[in-house]
Amino acid sequence: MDTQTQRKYVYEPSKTTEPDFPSTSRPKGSPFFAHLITFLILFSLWILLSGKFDLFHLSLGIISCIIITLISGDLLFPESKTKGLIRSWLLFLKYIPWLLYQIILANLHILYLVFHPRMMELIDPEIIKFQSKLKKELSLVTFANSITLTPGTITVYVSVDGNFHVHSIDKKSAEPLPGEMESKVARAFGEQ
Amino acid sequence: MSDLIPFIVAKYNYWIYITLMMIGLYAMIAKNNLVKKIVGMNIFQTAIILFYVSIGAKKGATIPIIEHAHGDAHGAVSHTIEIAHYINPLPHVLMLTAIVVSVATLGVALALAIKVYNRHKTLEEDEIIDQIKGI
Amino acid sequence: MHYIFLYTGLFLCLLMVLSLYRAVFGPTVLDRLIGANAIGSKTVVLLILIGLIYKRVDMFVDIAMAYAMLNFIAVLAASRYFQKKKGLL
Amino acid sequence: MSQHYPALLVIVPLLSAFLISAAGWLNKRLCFPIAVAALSVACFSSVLLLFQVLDEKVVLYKLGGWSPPWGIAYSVDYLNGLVLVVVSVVALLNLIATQRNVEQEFSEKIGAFYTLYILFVTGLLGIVVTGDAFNLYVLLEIASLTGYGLIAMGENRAPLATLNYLYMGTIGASFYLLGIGYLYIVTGSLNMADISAILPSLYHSKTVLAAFVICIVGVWLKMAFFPLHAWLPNAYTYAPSAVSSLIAPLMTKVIIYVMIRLMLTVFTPKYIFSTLNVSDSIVWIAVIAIVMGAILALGQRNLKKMLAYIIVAEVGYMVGGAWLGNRAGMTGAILHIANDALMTLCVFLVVGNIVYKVKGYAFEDLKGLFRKMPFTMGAFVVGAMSIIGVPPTCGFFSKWYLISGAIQAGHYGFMVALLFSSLVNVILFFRVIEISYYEPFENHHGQESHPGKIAEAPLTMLVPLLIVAAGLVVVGVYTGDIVNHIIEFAIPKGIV
Amino acid sequence: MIWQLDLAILTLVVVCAIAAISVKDLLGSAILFGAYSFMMCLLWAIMGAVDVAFTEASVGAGVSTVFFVAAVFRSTRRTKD
Amino acid sequence: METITSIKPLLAVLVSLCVVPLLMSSRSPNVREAWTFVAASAKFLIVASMLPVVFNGFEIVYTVAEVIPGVAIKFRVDALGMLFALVSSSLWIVTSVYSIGYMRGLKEHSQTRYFCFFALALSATIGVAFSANLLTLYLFYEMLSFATYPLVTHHQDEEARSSGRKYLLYIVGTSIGFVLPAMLISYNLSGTLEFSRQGFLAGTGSRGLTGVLLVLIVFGFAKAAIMPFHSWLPAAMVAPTPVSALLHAVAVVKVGVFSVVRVLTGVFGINLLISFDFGPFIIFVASATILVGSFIALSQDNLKRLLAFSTIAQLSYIVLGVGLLSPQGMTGGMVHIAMHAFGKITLFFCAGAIFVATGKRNISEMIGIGRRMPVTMTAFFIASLSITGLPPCGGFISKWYLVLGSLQAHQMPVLFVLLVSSLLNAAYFMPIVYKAFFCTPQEAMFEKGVKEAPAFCVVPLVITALISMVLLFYPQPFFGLADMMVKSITGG
Amino acid sequence: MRMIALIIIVLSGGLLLYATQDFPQWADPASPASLHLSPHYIQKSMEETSVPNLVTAVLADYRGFDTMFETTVIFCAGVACFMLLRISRQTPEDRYYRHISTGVTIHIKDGGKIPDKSKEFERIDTMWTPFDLVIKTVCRFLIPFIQLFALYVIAHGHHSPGGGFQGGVILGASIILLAISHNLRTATKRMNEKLIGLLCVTGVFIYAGTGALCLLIGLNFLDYSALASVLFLDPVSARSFGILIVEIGVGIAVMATMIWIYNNVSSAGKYDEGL
Amino acid sequence: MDIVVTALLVIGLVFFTGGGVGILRLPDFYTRLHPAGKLDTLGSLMMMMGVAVFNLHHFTWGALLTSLKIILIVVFIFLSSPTATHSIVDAGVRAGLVPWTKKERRE
Repeated sequence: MDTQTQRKYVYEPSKTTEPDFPSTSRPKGSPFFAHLITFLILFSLWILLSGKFDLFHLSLGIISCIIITLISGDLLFPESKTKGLIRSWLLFLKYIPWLLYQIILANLHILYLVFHPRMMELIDPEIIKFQSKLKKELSLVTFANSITLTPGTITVYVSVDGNFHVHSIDKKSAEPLPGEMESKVARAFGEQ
Repeated sequence: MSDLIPFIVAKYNYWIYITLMMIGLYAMIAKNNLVKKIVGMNIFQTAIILFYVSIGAKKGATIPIIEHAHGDAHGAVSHTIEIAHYINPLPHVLMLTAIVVSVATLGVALALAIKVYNRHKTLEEDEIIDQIKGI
Repeated sequence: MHYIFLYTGLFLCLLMVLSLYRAVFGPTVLDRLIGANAIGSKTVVLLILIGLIYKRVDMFVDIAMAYAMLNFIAVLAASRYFQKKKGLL
Repeated sequence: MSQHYPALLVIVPLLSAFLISAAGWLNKRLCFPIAVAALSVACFSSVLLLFQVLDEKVVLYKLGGWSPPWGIAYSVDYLNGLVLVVVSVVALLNLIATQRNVEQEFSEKIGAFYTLYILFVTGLLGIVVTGDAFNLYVLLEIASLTGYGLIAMGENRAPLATLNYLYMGTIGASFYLLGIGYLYIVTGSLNMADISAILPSLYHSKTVLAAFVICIVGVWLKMAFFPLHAWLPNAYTYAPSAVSSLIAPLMTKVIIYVMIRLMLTVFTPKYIFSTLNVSDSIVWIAVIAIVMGAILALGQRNLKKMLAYIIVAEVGYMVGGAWLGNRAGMTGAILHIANDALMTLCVFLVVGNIVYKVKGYAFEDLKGLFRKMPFTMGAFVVGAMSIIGVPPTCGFFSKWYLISGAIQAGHYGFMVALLFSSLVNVILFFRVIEISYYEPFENHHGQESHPGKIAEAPLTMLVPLLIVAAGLVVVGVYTGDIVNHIIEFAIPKGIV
Repeated sequence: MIWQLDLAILTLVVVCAIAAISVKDLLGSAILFGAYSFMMCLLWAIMGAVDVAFTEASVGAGVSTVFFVAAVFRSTRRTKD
Repeated sequence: METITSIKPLLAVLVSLCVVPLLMSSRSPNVREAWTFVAASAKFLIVASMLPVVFNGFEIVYTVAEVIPGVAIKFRVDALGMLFALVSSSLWIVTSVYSIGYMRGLKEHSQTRYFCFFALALSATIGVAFSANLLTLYLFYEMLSFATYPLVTHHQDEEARSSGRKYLLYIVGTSIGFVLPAMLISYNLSGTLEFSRQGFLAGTGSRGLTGVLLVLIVFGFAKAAIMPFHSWLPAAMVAPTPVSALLHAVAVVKVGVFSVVRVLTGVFGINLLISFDFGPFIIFVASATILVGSFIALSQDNLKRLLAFSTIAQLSYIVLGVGLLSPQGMTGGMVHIAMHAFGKITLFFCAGAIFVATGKRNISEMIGIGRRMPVTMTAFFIASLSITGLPPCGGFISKWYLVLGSLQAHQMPVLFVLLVSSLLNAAYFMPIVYKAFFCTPQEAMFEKGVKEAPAFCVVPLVITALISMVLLFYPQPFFGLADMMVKSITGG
Repeated sequence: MRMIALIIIVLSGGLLLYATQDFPQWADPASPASLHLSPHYIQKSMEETSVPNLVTAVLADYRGFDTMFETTVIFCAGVACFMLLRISRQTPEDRYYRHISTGVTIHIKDGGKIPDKSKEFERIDTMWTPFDLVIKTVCRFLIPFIQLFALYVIAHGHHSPGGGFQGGVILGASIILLAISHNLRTATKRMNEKLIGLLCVTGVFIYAGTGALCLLIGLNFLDYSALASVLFLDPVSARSFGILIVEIGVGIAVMATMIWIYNNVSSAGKYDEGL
Repeated sequence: MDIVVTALLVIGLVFFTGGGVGILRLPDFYTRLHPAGKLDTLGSLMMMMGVAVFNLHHFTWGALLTSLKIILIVVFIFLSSPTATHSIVDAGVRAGLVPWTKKERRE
């Protein structure tokens, strides 16, 4: 890289509000139901991991799950909102196959790029910025990770209010953003 | 050629462990940076662990966890256990301990390095010695 | 089948060399980090393959899982460095 | 309960270290009493254990109920019975004597300090008592890690010195581990007695030779034997006084015990002295160690550093004595472990008292101390006498055996080196004594000074010091009993 | 034991070790050390030492690299050699 | 010879050791001095109570602890030890009294320390006297070296520092460098260190090795001030005079000589020395020291230094006596321990008394002092006669026996040496006495105000002067003890 | 220095290479190491301890004493790091606070203080950076699962690789992950220093205490079969159970120590804001 | 069955190869992250799937659980890999690495 033409990419984290996790994570409403769900999720995971169904190991599992629920249950469901949880999950599951498909496409694209003899001419990296309509933290994160997984794009920066910076490897990858994916994510998290 | 491979295989682990160990030792003696020395120290220790684990390896044996252990409460195993079927567990046990020791040493060494840095604002040994002599 | 796994593993080792090249000669630290991360992801697969070769996959899955988790932590820690300390050097 | 002494010796301090650590978070005042109680129990059981050994020759304790080659066993014979008593007594005395220093220097982290202290002692006791080669490594690491933590709390250059110590110590311990691995690869065993039983058929194996060399070099690194001593002086000098008076007497001595244990029990004396033909050259290295230690000590202008170099020389004494290959030399080496522990404790406790009162230990800080702290300096003189080797202090007798061994082995170089080092010690110590005797007291560190007044250290520091000083003479007078009833049996019959 | 893999990984390990001590940047050294311990973990898995491999995986990847980075974070990355 | 086990020797050693804590704790000088006096008397009484036993031909033995197989810390009271112990313990009483006067008269500092170490030094001296083997002897020898260091350097000034350094270097250096290896080698040769009548080295080593050991031992006990290891002695004269008196005329130097004698007789044995023909060597060394020491003494102006060189010369008489290897020579040498002690201590006392009274140290400043301090100078005169070896003083006896011994041994050069040295003695003592008494009033350097030193100073020196006169007529018990000893070692 | 190092490594490497000549072949089933002690372990441990994982059986039972000290080593390291780095006395220094809803940073000099538990203000330091949304959220989800996995590893040490140490490290790593993805204060609020210290002790104490309990019951130290009389089990199961208890102790101790070391190292003892 | 497994493995290997080559060939840090982040993830997915399928060869409940565990690992990788990629790229931006672009090169 030529030092004379080197220009620093200036990065300015926005000064706007970012709800901080520990101070906002105080549970509102009854935490019991949230804890129960946490416990059930964890316990199912335990069974999956353990593969032993005798009383001893199950009781160990119950104890472990209770411990985890107590010490870090609030990490899983900071808002203690449990309404509509199952529905949103189902929606999310619907989103996954599409995502996988996109991922495979993306990978084939990258694979093509990588093995192309004149790769340097094909690629044209740039950083694009756009504003997302998504509001929820979770959907933003899902969107960001989806972007990272799919065609030639990596989320560089995402702020709470949906300000995205995305690095794309070529023009073709950058075009569809935010596009279809955003709406799919929004649908999965019930924002539309 | 057909003789060479068994010959190499028979001792390759030991040669490599010596190489690694010497790399670590060289770093510990010759490197000037304190954290580099700590890296060297860890390489040195892993080399020894490699040596021990190589001792334990056994041709045609599987990992030292009893298969199909249908032992009842009294621990009586329903079928006899072939010695040749399981890898020698003892070196593994020893090396678990050694790994733990190396982590503990690493923690203390890094704490010390930070302490040195806080005092001298550098991690280069010669610069620190110059500072000490200068005062 | 045994040999397929073995040669797959060997091929993965070969691929590791590529990542290792980046990790060793990467011009910046972050390139090294990419290399290390890539080695890590190959390692997870290799562990499972070794399990298959030993015919004891159930024992190796745990290791692979722990590996996946902790590799993630290490990468996060290394990149977190740059969030707090500005500048590449 | 009597069959559990070997375990209690280690377990009681270990458990109490945890209690102290908890007390450090809950109620700091409990730390010291628990520590004293724990070490008293350890002391008590070590003495009882020694008596048990005198009756039964070897006390074997199977940990976990597994018999030796498979499980870990503690085996206490005459050799470690003696060293155990020394370690626990020295640790206890130092604990009491340095209480004030610790309060002065570590008021914030007293819990952590005593935890590390007791764990250090636990590690040493464990090293001495264990009969398993790998267990020894783990305990060695405990002693080393706690040692690093303790030493690094000293002033200015301590962290750097400790870091160097850590590098060297780790190399040493790893070498030891590697040597044990080499033994394991040819014998398949980790129990010391078991290894030595298997070894005779392997005397000419290259692996055993390498194992021996690696083990010994590792142990030498840890004990700061001459060419490998570079870490020791700084580490001991910059350590806090309460720590240097613990580590200086015990660490190197226990490692020398390990060396002797390796020589006598693991690699049998026959292998060491007959099959290998290296004892002569090692004694020559010891000669160089002694001479260099003495000469380097001459160049120091700082009491602690001078003492540290003297320790380097003393290590040469013991290694040389052990490698002379005859009974007298070995007796001298073993006896010197006990004696050197006591006399080093004595002089380092004096340094502790001086630091407590004067806040310094450079030669300039010592001016006029005879007038200011007559009892402390009196004890210093006794310690100095012992290090010089003046009868009836114990240092003389171990030197006697060492020189006697040198003469019997026809190794006059070693004899000359010992005498030379004695003479240099005279110069070293009398230089210190002159400074503190002739020069008027000067106020260096901004304290109230009353030049004429006696300002002794508090009684809790003084009494243990005087006990140690008296102990030097008492042990000296009873050397004959120690040798006849303990050390005589500690050395295998094979060594003539 | 799987000697083919063993040979391959052993060779890589040496490269990694040499790189880790010769990189002129402590953070890079820490990262390479992490990679080194990945390979060590593999090596032990290859030799059938599952528990050791597990320990190395958890320690090498999760803890010691993090410690290294933390220490470098609290001191400096600069190194002359 | 029969032996009796008794704790008395140990008591004799310990009595002054026990008094040290008492001394340290007592604040008032009176109490302190009283304790010193009590201890001194007790010690003398204990020693004296053993005298009849020894005269009856018994040996008193007491073993404290066996420190090394075959070697114990052990006391044995035989004739030679008794002789030496008697001299030193009796002189401690006198010196204590004198110290009181001297120290108080000069208002010295740190008197507590002074008396403590004095007591320690005496313990060590008695210990040397009663030691039954070389190890015990060495132990107390070293103890004495270190106990006297604070006494030598009592003034804590630059001069004291340098001479203290010299003192230690010579004494400790030789004992560690020479005696210790010699002791170890002989232990390894013979397996024992016990003094025996024939010498335990007899028949164990070659002539060369024995010769090396002999050299190591003769020069190793540097307290005996045999040249060339003598120069600590003049340097040590910076000490307060009672110290010089007791320690450098009696305890320290005599311990050195005593050790040499003890080793020559008890370790090597007379027969061995004769058969290997080592006598001439000892005689040569001793004679050289005598002559050179006397010549140097001639040129001294400082009185104490003069006395120091005189001591160097006189000590070698004792070695010479033993080196003659003839019974009468040996008797003479041993008796000389006592005779010289009484004479020399008087001289030192006198020098101290002069210093207390006038503050003068140099001979050239003492002209006419006899007029002002007649008692002191009379005593000085008597003592100098004794040292020169003239009647009516005790010194005559020892010198007479030396002459007889040299005749017996057919060593004519020794006669010559003795003659010359006597002349020299007279040459350096007599002018002092002459100038002190016989000078014109114009030459006299003292005002009327100068008088005798305090009674605490004068009485002891009078006593010792009288004793040294009495010894000519009643040389018992010293002569008897020496005789017994010689008979026992020569098997006569 | 470089020359010396080269000489040393050539010498020692030469020695080691020389010694390899006499080594048994790699992975030789007939090597002494595989024939002397290990057959007993392989054949007997299942019936003596009823633990299929031989490594766990040997680690926690046959050589349980080693493992106890191994845990102690970790504990030592924790205490040593604490001792070395912790700066306990907080001098009144500049403090930075951040108003959470507006993001305004307040700098307070000379010891002025806003309570740490304020709802509106949050204490930060000069190195503060805003949380990365993606990392934060993903880690929040992952941590409970990592912890569960860790506990699974501890609990299943008998049957599959793993055990107290590995589980403890992973458990510790999960808290470290929390500290990395959020900040150190978040982690220390969840698990404060005193709790860590006490957990550390508790873990080791469980181990050594189990051993001591065996001794008090009347058998040798760490002889878990003594627990049979307390737990109403047969000796073999008691051994298995004892191993589990011990593993839990190891897990707790290792977890706490790892967090402790990380906290101290990453904040250089100030406990303000870590990596 | 074996064919499916082999195919999955080979496809995974192809992706991995792409990742490796991409890491080597691409010009700068940001672009290298694309293959590293994506191809490796998909490669592991494929290979893990292959292994999971192979594991069900001899169907037992235990084998099923193992396969599920393998899939759990895949899920985990899918969660963590983009996050790791994101954090690395974020680090690169904060460290001030200039992204390589074609325009700059032409100028």
